[in-house]
Amino acid sequence: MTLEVRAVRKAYGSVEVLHGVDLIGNGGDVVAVVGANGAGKSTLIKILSGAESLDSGELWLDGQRLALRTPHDAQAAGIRTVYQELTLIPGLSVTENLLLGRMPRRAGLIDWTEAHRRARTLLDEAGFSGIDPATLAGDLTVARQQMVEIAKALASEPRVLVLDEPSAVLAGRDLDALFALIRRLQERGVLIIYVSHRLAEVTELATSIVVIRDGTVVKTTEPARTSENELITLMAGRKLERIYPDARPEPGGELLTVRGLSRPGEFENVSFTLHAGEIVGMFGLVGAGRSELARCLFGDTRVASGTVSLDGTPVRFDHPAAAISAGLALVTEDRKRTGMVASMSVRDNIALATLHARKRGPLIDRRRQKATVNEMIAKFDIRPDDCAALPIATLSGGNQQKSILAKWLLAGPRVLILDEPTRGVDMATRVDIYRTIDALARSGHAVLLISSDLAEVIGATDRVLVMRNGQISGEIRSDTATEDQVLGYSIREAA
Amino acid sequence: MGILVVLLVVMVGVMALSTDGFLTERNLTNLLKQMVTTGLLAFGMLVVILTGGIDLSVGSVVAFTGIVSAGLIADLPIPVAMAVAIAAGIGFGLINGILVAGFNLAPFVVTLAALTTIRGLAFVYSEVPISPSDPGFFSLGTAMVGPIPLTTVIMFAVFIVGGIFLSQTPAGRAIYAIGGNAETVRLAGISVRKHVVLAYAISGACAGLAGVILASRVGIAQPSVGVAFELDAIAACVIGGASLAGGRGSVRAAFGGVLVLALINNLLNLHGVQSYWQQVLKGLIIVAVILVQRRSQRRRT
Amino acid sequence: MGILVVLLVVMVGVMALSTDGFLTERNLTNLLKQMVTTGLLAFGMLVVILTGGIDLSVGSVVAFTGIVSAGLIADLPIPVAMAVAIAAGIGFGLINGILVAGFNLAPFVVTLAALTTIRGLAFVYSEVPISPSDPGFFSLGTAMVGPIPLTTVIMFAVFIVGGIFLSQTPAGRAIYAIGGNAETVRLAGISVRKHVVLAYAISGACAGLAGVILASRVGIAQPSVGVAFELDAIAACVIGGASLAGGRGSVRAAFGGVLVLALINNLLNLHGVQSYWQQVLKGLIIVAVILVQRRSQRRRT
Amino acid sequence: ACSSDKDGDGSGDGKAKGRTVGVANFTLGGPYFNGMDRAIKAQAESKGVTVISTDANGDAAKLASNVEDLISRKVDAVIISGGPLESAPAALNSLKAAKIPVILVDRKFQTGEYTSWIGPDNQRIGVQDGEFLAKQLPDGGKVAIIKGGPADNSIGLARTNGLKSALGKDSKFTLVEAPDFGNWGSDGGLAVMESLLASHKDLKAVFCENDAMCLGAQRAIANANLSSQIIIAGVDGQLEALQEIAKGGNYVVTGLNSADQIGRLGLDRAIEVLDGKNVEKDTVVDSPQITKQNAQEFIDKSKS
Ligand SMILES: Nc1ncnc2c1ncn2[C@@H]1O[C@H](COP(=O)(O)OP(=O)(O)OP(=O)(O)O)[C@@H](O)[C@H]1O
Ligand SMILES: Nc1ncnc2c1ncn2[C@@H]1O[C@H](COP(=O)(O)OP(=O)(O)OP(=O)(O)O)[C@@H](O)[C@H]1O
Ligand SMILES: [Mg+2]
Ligand SMILES: [Mg+2]
Repeated sequence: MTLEVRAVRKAYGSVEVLHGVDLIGNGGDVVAVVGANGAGKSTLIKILSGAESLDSGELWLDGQRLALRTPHDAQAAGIRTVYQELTLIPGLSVTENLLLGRMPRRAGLIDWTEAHRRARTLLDEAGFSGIDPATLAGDLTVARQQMVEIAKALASEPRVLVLDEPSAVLAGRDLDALFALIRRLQERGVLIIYVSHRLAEVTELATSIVVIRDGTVVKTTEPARTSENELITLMAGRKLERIYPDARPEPGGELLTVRGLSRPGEFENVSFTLHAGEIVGMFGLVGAGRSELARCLFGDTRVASGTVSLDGTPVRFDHPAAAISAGLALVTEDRKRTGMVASMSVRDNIALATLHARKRGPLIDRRRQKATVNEMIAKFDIRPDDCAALPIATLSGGNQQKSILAKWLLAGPRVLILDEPTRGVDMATRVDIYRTIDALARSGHAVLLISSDLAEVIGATDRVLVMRNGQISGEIRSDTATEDQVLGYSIREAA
Repeated sequence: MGILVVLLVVMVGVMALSTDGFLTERNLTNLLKQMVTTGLLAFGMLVVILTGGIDLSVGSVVAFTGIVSAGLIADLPIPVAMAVAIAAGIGFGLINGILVAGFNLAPFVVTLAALTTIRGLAFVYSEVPISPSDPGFFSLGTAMVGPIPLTTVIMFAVFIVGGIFLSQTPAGRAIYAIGGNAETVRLAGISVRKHVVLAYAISGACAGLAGVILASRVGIAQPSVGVAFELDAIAACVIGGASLAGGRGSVRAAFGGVLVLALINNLLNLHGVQSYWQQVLKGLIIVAVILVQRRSQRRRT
Repeated sequence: MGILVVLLVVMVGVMALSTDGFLTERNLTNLLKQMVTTGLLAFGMLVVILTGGIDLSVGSVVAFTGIVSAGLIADLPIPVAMAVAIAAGIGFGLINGILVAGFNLAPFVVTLAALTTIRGLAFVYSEVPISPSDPGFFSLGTAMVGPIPLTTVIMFAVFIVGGIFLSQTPAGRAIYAIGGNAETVRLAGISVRKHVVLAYAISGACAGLAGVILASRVGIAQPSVGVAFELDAIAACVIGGASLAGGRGSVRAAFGGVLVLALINNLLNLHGVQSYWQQVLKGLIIVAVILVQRRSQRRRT
Repeated sequence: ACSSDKDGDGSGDGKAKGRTVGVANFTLGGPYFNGMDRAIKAQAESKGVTVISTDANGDAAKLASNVEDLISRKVDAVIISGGPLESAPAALNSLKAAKIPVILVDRKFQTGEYTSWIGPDNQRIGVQDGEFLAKQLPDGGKVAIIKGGPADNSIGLARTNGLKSALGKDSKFTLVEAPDFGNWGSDGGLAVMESLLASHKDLKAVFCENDAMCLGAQRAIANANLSSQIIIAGVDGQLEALQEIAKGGNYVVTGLNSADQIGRLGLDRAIEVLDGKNVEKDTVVDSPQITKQNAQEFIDKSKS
């Protein structure tokens, strides 16, 4: 079985985002598609899945020309897609989500027993046995929702499985389960098209790698014949000298001190300190309680017990506004739900946390606001560079993330909490983000970098805290830490 | 759902204790009769609300189908006349649905326009009330099945069949799913358009049935009937916990909402509360009901 | 927005050519006067819709504030009586807002309950219409500023100040953002609750002002006035492209919507279309307008 | 569009032709007001007068603006069918400023200047009904009242007050006012009657502020098998009510408030005014009592 993409072009309005893309893959292959944010990966995938039409070019599957007008056509041809954005229906059970449109019937009515049994089988086959098919999809964690998405795609026994950044919300054992699944599918002769920003897993999984830059394939290669560095250079179109910044000078005094902080059911007895000029990483498996801790520090949830002090003075934030005015900022992990206002422009989003900062009388000084925002757009290299007036929803994921970061930097925080800030962000942009927080740290800010990316949580920080089951299970200096050590703290059984 | 049952029990208790009229057979029969229109409209409304839409036109459809059914029996056998009228209701629903789903227009405005247009059409059909002389026309509205009015039996049947439809058939589940995430449903190869149109057609059918029943019950069909009926229907759904954003709501709870509204009216009437104070209290009680409900929901999560 | 201007120009063209009455000074003055109530309500409604809410109570607030202002001038100086009435409108808005934002209740049901309660209160205040004897009460509604009615000037002022508020002040931007994604706004340190309450208060204020102006213009205050006014206000916003999901809509376009509705009425009246046919046509024209608008939107994206 | 060149049936006055009369209806959402509008049009057609009719949908402000639209269209006279409106100062003021004569039909405004009024005496109809009920029920008993609403509807108030003045002084009678309104429609009358019967099983009679509500109430009574116990009195002379009365059942009386008659007289009055004739300012139209004895006569009349 062979899938061929030939010279595919696609434009949104007057802007062409794919300029003739070619791709080829056979059954049992894992074709990795890599590229910077906005390169056109998701667009290509939407064309393969029939969700978007192509402007010109051809798709061939097994010597047959495909005309995909609807997702249904693609599915009929055996192509299934797991999208970057979660698409489950929160109010329906996992079973219904898995079997949507194909629920078993008896006498016209749905046969629930059979349906749950089929769902169970699907989940088991996919290696996600931990999920109860009767729960509502909306009650699952994001990671588990992602697993359901994958199991759902498998339900129709596809010949081609397209995965758009499936690992972005997975970590640890869940990630292992995904890789094992991909290998099994490979053995069954399924062609897998795999989009990811995590180059380590790309080189581990892929049989071939397609690098896209600005809507054009710049190279098709194999893991054995390339290196992460070469891929990064190809994607960025320039050589990235170093990914992580140089070591920073010794940090200054205590800025944020957390002592014995608890919220029952979320985290327990958490103590740590952030110093001025320091970047502290925080690693943990999904569900370890890092995000909950971050929200609590930010005043979004109440402290049950324990203390937080800023500059040695105890503080208690009842709502985010209090935390912000004390100099905290929080970049949340869920961009879509808590990071941006999709209906508004990039400019409005960037200015959102500082609406009162630039005023003339009671009115916003729009000229100054515009100038400030444009400065941030330039500083963060948010693309397209004239995006200020565009709805933020039309930007690629990475550029959205940069806009959110820009929003918080405008607020001038002293303590910056970043929850998975590089999820779905390409390497060049990551480097920008690392540089930015490095510069902040050097000017006396403290940064808490929550991440599930082992390399980054060690490489970009001074110290790493590890959380497991709601508790701090270890702390290591970054310059001596190894990935195994950090991972070890995160999964080791409690002593 | 649980709290709604508690609320209903409390209300019934209060009423039984505070008035002697409540537990009489006649009053209970009235209660059963009077909730039929709101009940039928509420079921249709629920289906539309589940898709994330709204149907403001139901009151006008009630008027139109009522007067048409009464008018047509001059020329057609009664069941045929009634069927034609209900078919007209379905037709209006189809048009609403096609405008909403096929042309991607906002349901609020489409059905608001339909409210205006269909009301006008009811008057165009007949400016004056029509009072059929054939007493057969009234039997639908007045027949009893044992101690229970036939119309109430019909309403229960609609709720039961409708409940099964929504919870146990592929189309019903699709309607729920569309309100949750229409895009996903489309990607699953299910036609969103078809199901949204179906939802509005069901609402139109319910409104048509309600219109025919009302005309038959009252014995005279008026083109001016049914103003603001949509508000009670929507209120019943929301009191029953349906979300106007779509995807959430249950038939049983919507029926609970219908009961709550009927009980409020009955309570105020039996206590002889003056009409405008009834309005004041009705609004306050509705707020109290949804407050209690919200509290209990929050405690659960 | 662009297409709305085109539509308006076409409508005006059609009217100017098809009737001789349209371009007379009297008719244009009428048009200016007639859109004041819908205009004021539509602005307040827009603010609420932007937050993702809806305010069904405006018609009842119009009735309440109108009758209270007419009643109070027996004891208070006219401007004070009017100010008290408008303050009552703001008060109702505050209560709506607190129930919606503070207690997290569905705006549709809260304001539906308010619609009922406030209507009742208007009748409690006075069962019968109040016709103030002091002619000073009428001056607000009848005064002219050059060729333009004072009430129209007030409406324009509300739109201009309101437009600046929404687009140029932190609170206005926050209201837009809340409709887009309230969670993000909250995490940006902005009080969602405060701004939602503010939005309903603004709607209450606009409805209060509209009620006082209407009583003064008609010369008599009735507790039964204003039924279904909310529908026209909402229709104007949606015709102007506002999304009932919140976050999208503009003051200028909402004003365009008000104009479209006023022109439709004027057109049908000047052509002497029969009342019921007016309703039929009004609904059809509204659908046509939003269809044209939707088409042009789709072409743009 | 209804004026034509051919001579009318002889009643057409030469000068009336080419004239335009505007009709400002407060509402057309009820058979009575509807009938009024149709009567005016029918009469106008026979007189060769053009009519422009508007409907304010029950909104006083819309009535004012409709009147303004009529003035824009240069009508010669305006007939206002004000429904339950107490007054319409704005509309009357604009008409006065435009020097256009105003004929009020059915509803007499409390304030403001009008040229002429033609309408019924609503209080009187209530009294008539009350007196008839008193005769039918020599032993007295419980009499229910179903009001149309809302509370500021003074037409209904006048009718109910008339009934109360006839029955209230007699201690044999107990009056029960239904707590909620029937909204002037048969469906409302039915629901209100059902509620009434739940708490008052011993009613002897029911009075409704109009016939439409009585028709609904009659059905509720029939459903409760109380037709032999409760008699019904209405107002208006709606055709369906007349037919019921003629049948000799429990619908015993109504007072004619003929929209047809008043509407036709209203148009005639407008023509007289335009012809410069001296007209009576206020004309009360008789409201004959309609019972089983004379119902057929009125049915025939309304069908002709
Ligand atoms: N619906 C749309 N309308 C307009 N432009 C769009 C639309 N969808 C995507 N784009 C643009 O097309 C380009 C490619 O986007 P795409 O989502 O394919 O990038 P990507 O490679 O998947 O990026 P990421 O790694 O951030 O997910 C971007 O510039 C994006 O802004
Ligand atoms: N029951 C739930 N309902 C809705 N959202 C949930 C639920 N559980 C988790 N989430 C959300 O899913 C996301 C990921 O879940 P979770 O908190 O378990 O993992 P995580 O945040 O990656 O782990 P950590 O707590 O270590 O940061 C978070 O945004 C969380 O708020
Ligand atoms: Mg992408
Ligand atoms: Mg997390």
